Parts: sequence; structure tokens; C-alpha cells
Amino acid sequence: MTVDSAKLIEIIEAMADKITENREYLTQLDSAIGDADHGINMSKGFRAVVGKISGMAEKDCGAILKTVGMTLVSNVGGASGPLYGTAFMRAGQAVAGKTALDFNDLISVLEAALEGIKDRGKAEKGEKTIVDALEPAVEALKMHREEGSRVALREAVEAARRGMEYTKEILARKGRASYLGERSVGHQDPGATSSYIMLEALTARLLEGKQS
Amino acid sequence: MTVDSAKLIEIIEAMADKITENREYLTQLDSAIGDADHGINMSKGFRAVVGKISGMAEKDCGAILKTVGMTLVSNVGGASGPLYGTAFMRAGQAVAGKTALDFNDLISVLEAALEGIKDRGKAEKGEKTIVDALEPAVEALKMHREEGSRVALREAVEAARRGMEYTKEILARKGRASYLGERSVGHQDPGATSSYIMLEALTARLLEGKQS
Amino acid sequence: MKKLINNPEVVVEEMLQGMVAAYPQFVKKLEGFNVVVRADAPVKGKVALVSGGGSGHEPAHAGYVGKGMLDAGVAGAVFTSPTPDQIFEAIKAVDGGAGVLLIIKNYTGDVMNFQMAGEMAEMEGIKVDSVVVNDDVAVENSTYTVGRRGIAGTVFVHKIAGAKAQAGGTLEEVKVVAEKVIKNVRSMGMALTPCIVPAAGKPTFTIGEDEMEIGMGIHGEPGTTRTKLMKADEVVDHFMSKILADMPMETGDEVAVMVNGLSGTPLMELFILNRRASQILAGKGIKIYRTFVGEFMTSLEMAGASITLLKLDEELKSLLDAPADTPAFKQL
Amino acid sequence: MKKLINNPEVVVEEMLQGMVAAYPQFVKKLEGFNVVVRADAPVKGKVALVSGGGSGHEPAHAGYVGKGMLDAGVAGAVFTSPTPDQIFEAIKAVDGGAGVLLIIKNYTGDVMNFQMAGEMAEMEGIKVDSVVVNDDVAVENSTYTVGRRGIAGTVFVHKIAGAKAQAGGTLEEVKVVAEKVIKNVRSMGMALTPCIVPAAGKPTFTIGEDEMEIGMGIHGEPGTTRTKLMKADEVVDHFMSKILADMPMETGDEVAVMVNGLSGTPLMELFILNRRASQILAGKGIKIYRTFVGEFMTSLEMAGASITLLKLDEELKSLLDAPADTPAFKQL
Ligand SMILES: Nc1ncnc2c1ncn2[C@@H]1O[C@H](COP(=O)(O)OP(=O)(O)O)[C@@H](O)[C@H]1O
Ligand SMILES: Nc1ncnc2c1ncn2[C@@H]1O[C@H](COP(=O)(O)OP(=O)(O)O)[C@@H](O)[C@H]1O
Ligand SMILES: [Mg+2]
Ligand SMILES: [Mg+2]
Ligand SMILES: [Mg+2]
Ligand SMILES: [Mg+2]
Repeated sequence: MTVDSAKLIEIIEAMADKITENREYLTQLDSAIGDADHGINMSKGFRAVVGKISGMAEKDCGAILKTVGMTLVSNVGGASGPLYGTAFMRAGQAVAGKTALDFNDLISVLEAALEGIKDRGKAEKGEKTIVDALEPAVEALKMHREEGSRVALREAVEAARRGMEYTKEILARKGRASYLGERSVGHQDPGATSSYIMLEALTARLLEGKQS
Repeated sequence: MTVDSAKLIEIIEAMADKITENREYLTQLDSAIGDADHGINMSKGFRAVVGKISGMAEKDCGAILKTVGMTLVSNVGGASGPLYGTAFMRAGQAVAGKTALDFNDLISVLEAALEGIKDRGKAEKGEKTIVDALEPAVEALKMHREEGSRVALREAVEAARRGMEYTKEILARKGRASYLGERSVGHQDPGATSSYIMLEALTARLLEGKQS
Repeated sequence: MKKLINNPEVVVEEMLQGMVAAYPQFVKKLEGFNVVVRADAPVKGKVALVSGGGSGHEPAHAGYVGKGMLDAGVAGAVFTSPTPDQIFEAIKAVDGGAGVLLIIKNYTGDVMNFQMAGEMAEMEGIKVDSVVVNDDVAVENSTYTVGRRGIAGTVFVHKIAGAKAQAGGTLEEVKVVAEKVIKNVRSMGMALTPCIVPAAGKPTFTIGEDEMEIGMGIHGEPGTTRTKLMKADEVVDHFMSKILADMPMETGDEVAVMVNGLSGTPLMELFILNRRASQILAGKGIKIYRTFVGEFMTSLEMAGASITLLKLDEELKSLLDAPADTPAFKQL
Repeated sequence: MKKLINNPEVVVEEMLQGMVAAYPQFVKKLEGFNVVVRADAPVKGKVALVSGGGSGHEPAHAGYVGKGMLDAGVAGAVFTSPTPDQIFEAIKAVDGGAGVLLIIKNYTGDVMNFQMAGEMAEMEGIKVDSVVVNDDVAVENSTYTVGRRGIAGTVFVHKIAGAKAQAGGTLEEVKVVAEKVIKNVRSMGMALTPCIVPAAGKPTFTIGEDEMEIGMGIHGEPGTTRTKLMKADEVVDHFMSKILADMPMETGDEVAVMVNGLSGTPLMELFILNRRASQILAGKGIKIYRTFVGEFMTSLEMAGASITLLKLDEELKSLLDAPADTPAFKQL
């Protein structure tokens, strides 16, 4: 697989579409254990992102990802703004100057994104956050690296989905849901869900028409 | 008919009972075109009245009525407090010093009450107020005076009832309901209703066990 | 009925107790009466201002008791005018020898109860006079009716007459300036939801999710018309046109603006209303001298708002600017 | 959704426009940003205070911008922390050369966004420091979680740190006193009804006619427990015991009390709550130095309230007493 700048922009637009489609759903998850704004904030942020990157096909992938990150930081607000913003900025740093990304680059991008989120948010797996979907995905990607991008990506998305599902069972220890204590159990984490949605959009776009 | 002080106290207690029984009803009428307090205020006032007059059987009828008036003034508030308060105070003046009231005295009492209300409230018949029930009652009483107290009282209550019903058809020009303009039409006036209730209680008590 | 109360029968007493516990530097309560007076009452030689009305309009009226505004606030039962004896006690407690002005909102009950109290006070040799506030343009004025209601504009009467009294005005002078305010103040209000009188336990009216009441007073009584929900700007446009039709103004005129919340409406929405009001005034070349946005004259938990305009001259401006120090209205 | 608004997408902008139209003597808005700063910003040589957070908490935060309190209030989307670039603009606009203190409420989003802004400002050579307010005792504090939320107690930080800065304190001194307030302030809240985020259009939670949420924050998020409706006194008893368990006090200690309405609850009920709070404190021999009853840190149209206690020493008392002149908090 190879992702050039134009393709990267398409992938990010696909993520934006999916986030917007799931605006109400994410907001509803956030009303159960948060403040009912996750979908609103994320879709507002990605709307701004789409406006910013549409003309960037001539730029390198690192610059595009950095722009996405900065746009999210300055348009989303709340917890997810700095978290996803940092994720994309770090991802951009990881592939700075590259005009095309291969599968190994993609792994670096996602690793950097995860590290960015963990640095910024200080969360570990099992605290009912974005990390619960994203970390298993990155692990799966690395574990299945040798089996090719198709298998690895499918495994990654599946791992993210399981991580997202798992957030229902655990108590929140980070973010706004942590104020609820025991009452947070039984509800799926909005941030883990938005991560899963973005990973799914990425994978779908990458595997489109791909045979093996 | 003769009403001595003890009997007068009984009559007033009967009025108080009826007002209290109709607390919700009067309040509900007042929520449609007023501020939802007529029953609350009147029953609070009559509760105080009952406490004040229970030991007054040795006093003359004028003093008892005056006490009722003063107690209503200082416990009811709103429009009905000064209106009914003045009515009873004037009624008391009309029979000052008397230890028993005959039918003519009773007519004077009700006339004085009506004048008190009209002086205080400046309302005329047809403005959707207490006057619409009380004035027809006094008129009927006088018109049927020669036919004896039983007939006259029954006619008076019937006139009050008709007056009260008539308030549904007219526009309020006095009191809080007048702010509603056309919207006051179709609703029965709370004050006319409480007047009718009191007159009915009075008549029922007077005619109790009476043959003709 | 969802209320943070203990017992509907004693909400007014408990509220006033909580209020004097909060603000002993400003106010004290008259033992045995639901009357709040300045902590330093009576103020010798100063004309005293007494206002009041039913409860449920907090911070009116006790919240405006203090230096530069009222000397006493008399609290009736919820939405029910206080009784003459209460008002009489208030008058006696605050009379400092220079006379007492009663500031009455134009409701039949209030007018009668305050007048009876005034007569009682005069019989005791206290000089009493009164003014009646009737700022609500929602209600058509007519010689056949009792005229307009008094609503949020009353707070401007408290402020300006209070400043005049604080500055040493005589009873007559204070009354004259109070009447000048009354002549130049107009309001109009609306509501989105009803409210529940604690002792009644039920809403005063029902209203659909997509409806509002225009021409709402402050006693949970229905408004003058019911309409479909309007946007904030449409509401303001309607209010301003009613107010300005009733009190025409010209380019260069100066006004004070009050955007008053009935209590259930958040400040955010009041500011959105004020945005439009200020645009309209700017468009007409009317100068905004001061604006007050907040909850000044409420109606229990009702959601809704009113807009008040007060046309100013130099005298009113300087009295509006004078310092005031009360629990609910402060000006440095 | 019954709201007096025009368009859910622009409520924050329109609110701030309405606010600066109302109070040009106090505040101005930074062109292109939802940031309100003192009309006379930057104040040369004075430490500047910047606070902010999601919108929907009005009068917080812009309402506290003015002499003796904040220099800037940064307004995020409803219930959403503002973004770093907004906060950065605020910092630049108010820095008078003596440094800037960021007053942050302890929410993950607020902390991260303010910190990023602080880093941006430091890169431009502006001296920036910050404090994080966490007064809500409803949330168990634990090293495994993010700790407590910041709620109404934040207003005391604004007031006292603001007075210190106004008096010429250095950035370090202002920070030290802000931290003293944070160490000595505790709050707890509850709600009777949910609220509706304008852009979401639906209530954040549903609740029965006979239920209430205890341990409510200020973002429409559910509280820590749901119970049957309690009487006002029971609510206060519960709050006071939680607060006093967390911050033990002795006879002779002095406190400031804040009874804060979340917005839908009328002032009447807040005073009824204060009545009980004052009784409890009196019973324990704790002296009430000052009380504030009103809407200081709201949650859209939610009905509910919080109680805050601030333990005072001589320094905090004198800073609390210092004059303040802002749209929403005035002290003569
Ligand atoms: N410290 C953290 N690390 C990682 N993710 C976090 C952290 N805190 C919160 N989150 C994520 O952020 C999501 C909430 O985002 P959002 O609703 O946009 O922000 P806010 O809580 O400020 O309203 C949560 O569902 C959680 O997944
Ligand atoms: N001027 C008046 N003259 C006679 N009756 C009046 C007048 N104004 C009001 N009322 C009566 O008072 C009743 C309302 O009483 P109440 O609800 O106790 O007082 P308020 O209107 O102050 O709440 C009305 O239904 C009407 O009958
Ligand atoms: Mg959220
Ligand atoms: Mg009534
Ligand atoms: Mg009434
Ligand atoms: Mg949020």
C-alpha cells in the first residue's frame, strides 16, 4: 500500500464524513457519562479541517497531518481538541517531509498519534478513554505487520472495536466521566468510539478495491 | 328569623368551612384568569377568622363582624383581603351594638357589605368581580323582602348564582383578570364564586330546619 | 412540584430568614412581620421609601433595601399583595421624620392594601404619600379598566427615587422624581413556561412545547396572547415596537435599558435579547446611557423575560448614576 | 427546546455581543475571538488574571471581568473548554508586563487547553503561571483519577486573587493567595432538572418528577447519585456534612458562604437553603463573615444549587472585602 498526499486528504475527508454522520451518536454517548458535546465538537473540528486541507494535495503528508492537528486544537476545544490535535501533530512530525507513506510509515503515524494522546492526557489503557481503542489497534497493527497491510489493518480495526466495547465494562478514571465513579460503568466511552470510527474510515478507504 | 351572636359565629364558621372546602376550586378558577391564589388566600384568612371569633359569643354582632373584617384585612392580602375585609367591617358598623339581628338587620348587613366592596374596589356590575354575585343577591333580597326571609334568601342565593354564572360571559374590567382583555371571556370569576359560596353557606345555616 | 423548599406554608418566612442571615450588613427583619428594613432604619431626616408586593419576585423587593434605594420591602404571600398591617409596620419602622413614600405596583390588591396602610399611618401622624407604577405596555390602557400593570420598570423607580431621598430630597421632591420615572418608563414581557405557586402545587397554566405567552406579567397569570415560539430577535423586535409606539423617541434621546429575566431563563439568553435591543436603538439613533441585564423582578421559576426602556434627562441620569448598596443592586 | 435564542450555532458570539453592548464601561470583546477583556486592558504593571471555560455558566466568566477581579474571560462553546489559540489571544491582550495568572477549573479539557495556551504565551516571552481550582467535594479525590472538579468556589478565587493583583501583588504573590483560596474552599451541588445544550437540542439526562441528582457539576453531566426529592434543609444538611468532613472547622473559625443557583432555581429557594446553612454554622460556632446568595456559576437553565464554604484568615478577609466593579460582581 502507498498513500500519497491526495489519498491522505481523501482518507481524512472520509474520517470527517464518518464523524459528522455520527455526530448525534457520539453526543448521545457523551450525555450518558459526560456533557453531551463530543459529537458536536468533533464534527465542528473536522468541518474546519476539511476546509483547511482541501487545497493541500501539493504539500507533503507530514504537513497535511500537522495542519489537521493544529486545526483540531484550535476548533474542537474540550478534552478531545488537545488530545486529537496533539495526535495528528505528532503523526505529522513522524512523517515530516514525506510525500508518500508506505505501510511502515502508517504504523509510525499511528504509533506517534497514540504517544501524543498518552503524553497529553496521561491516560493508560483501562481508564475508559481514547487510549482503550487506539492502543489495542496499534498493538494489533504491529503484531500482524508481517501478514501484510490488509490483514493487519483488519485486525487493528477489530482490536479497536473490542477496546471500544470493553470501555462499557470499566470505570472511568480519566476525563469528565471519572466524576461519575461507579455510575460510569455500563456506558461506552465517546472518545474510544470516535477513535474507532476514525480507524474504521481509514481502513475502509485504504482497503477499497484491494484484493489481499 | 333571628340571629344572635352565637348563631352569627356559627354562620361565619360555616362560611369558613365552605371556603376551605373550595380552596382548590377557587384557586383553579384564579389560575385561568388570575394568579392562582384566591382559594389559598381566602382559606388562610378564614382560618384566622375562626380562631379570632370562636370566643366572641358574649360580644355583640357588630363587634363580631368588625373582627371578621379586620382579620380578613390583615390575613388575606391581595385584592380580596381589603375587599372582603371592608365588606365585613362595614357590615359590622351597620349593626353596631346589636346582640341579635332580625331579617331587616340582615339586609342592612348585606347592603353595607356590598357598599363597602363597591367603595373600596370602584367596580360596577358587569365588570366580572365580586359585585356581579353580591349586588344581584342584595337586590333580590330587597325585592322579595315582603315574601319573608325564607323566600327572599333563596331568591338571593339564586341571583348570586346567576350573577356568578354570568361572569363567564363577560370581559373583566377590574382586578387582575382585566389584563387578559378578551382572553378573560369564558372563565368564571373567582371572587364572584367565593361570594356565592359564602352567601350559600349563610342561607343554608339560616334556613336549617326552618319550615317556611 | 420540584422545589428546594421545606414547607409551602412558610416559604416566605424562611426566605426572609435566609436573606437576613445572608445580609445582616444591609437588612434586618421586623420581628413577627414579613418586612425587611435597612439595618440602620430609621434614617433620621431622610425620606423613607417603602415598596413591596407579593413574594416570588425576588430579589424584589427586599433585595433592594439599602443605601440609595429602599428603606423597607414588604413581602406578601407568594403573588399576593401584603396586608395593610404589615405595610403599616414597615412605615412605622422606617419613618425618620421626613415622611414616607410608598412605591406601589398597579395591581388592585397592592393599591388597596398600600392605601389602607397609608391611611393607618396618617392617623398616627406620619406623613405618607404614594406613587403607582404602571410600565407594562402589553396591557391596553383604558379609562374603563384598572390600567396597566407595574412590572420590572419599578426597579428604576426604586433606584432613582432612592437616590433622590438619599441626597436629601423632601417627600414632595422624591415623589415628583418618582413620577417622572413612571411617566418615562415602559416594559413588556413574555414567558416560555409557567410557574408553580408553592401552596397551589400545580402550574398556573399549561403551554405547548412550541408555544410562548406574549404580554406576560409577573404573577404566573396568562399573558395577553399565545403564539408559536419566536426567535429571540423577533421577540425583541415586537417588544421594542410596542414600547416605542407607546413612548415615541427621537434621534439623540437617551435611555436606560433593562433586560430582565423572570428566573428560569439563563443569562445567556438575556444577553442575546440585549444584543438585538441595542441594535434597534442604535438604528434609531437613540443613545444607550446604561444597560442592566439580569434578574430584577422575577416570577418564581418561570422562563421568560421582559425589556424595559427608561427615557432619561439630566436629572434622571445623575440619579441613576448615584451609588447604591443593597443586596441585589449595587453601584459604585 | 424552549430557548430565547436565534440559532444554536452562534449563541456564544451573540451572547458576548449582547454583553459588551450592555457593559461597554466594563468590558470589550477581542475582534474575531470569543474573548472578553477589561475595557482598559492591558493594565500596565498589574498582574493580569485570565479565566474561562465552556459557555453556559454565565455570569462566569466574562461577567467577572473588571476592576478587582479578572482581566479576561475566555468563552468556549457551550460546556466546552475554549481552545488554546483563544486563550493565547486573551493572554496577549491583557498582559501588562507583570505576568498573567491563568485560573483553570479542574477539567481535563480546560487544563490541557489552558496549558497549551500558556506554553504558546511563554514562547512569546510572556510570564505565565496557573492555578487549578478543584472545590467540588461530591467527587472523591484519588490519585487514580483526575481529582475533583472546579465549580462555584472558583468565583472566590477570582475575587481574592483579583483583589491581590489590583493591590499590586506580583505574579508569585497573586498565585500564592489564589492557591490559599483553593486550599480552603469546598463546594457541593445538586440538580432538580437537566438542561439542554443548544447545539444538541435535547436534555442531557432525564429525571423523574420525584427525583434529584446529588453531586451535580455544572456541565449538565449526571451527578454522583440519584435520590428521591429531599427537603431543602435535608439537602443543606447533607452538603454541609460532606463539606465539613472534608475541611474540618472549629468554633471560632470564620467562613464566607456562597449559595449558588444553577439558574433555573429561583432566589427564594436559594435563601431558604442559606437559612439552614447559617443555622448549621451558628450551631457549630463558626462565624459567617460574608454571604453571597445568587447565580454565580450556572449551568444553562438547570434547576439546582450548590453551597460553597471558604475558610478565611485575615489576609483572605481583607482581600474579600476589597472593592470590585464588574458586570456581575460588585462590592463597594
Ligand atoms: N486524559 C485523557 N486521555 C485520553 N482520552 C481522554 C482523556 N480525558 C478524556 N478523554 C477522552 O475524551 C472524551 C471526551 O471528549 P469531549 O466530550 O470532546 O471533551 P469534554 O470531556 O471536555 O467534554 C472521553 O470520552 C475520553 O475518551
Ligand atoms: N375592584 C374590584 N372590585 C370588586 N372585586 C374585585 C375587584 N378587583 C378584583 N376583585 C375580585 O377579586 C378576585 C381576585 O381575588 P384574589 O385572587 O384573592 O386577589 P388578587 O387578584 O390580588 O390575586 C377577582 O376574582 C374579583 O372578583
Ligand atoms: Mg464532552
Ligand atoms: Mg388571585
Ligand atoms: Mg394574588
Ligand atoms: Mg465538554
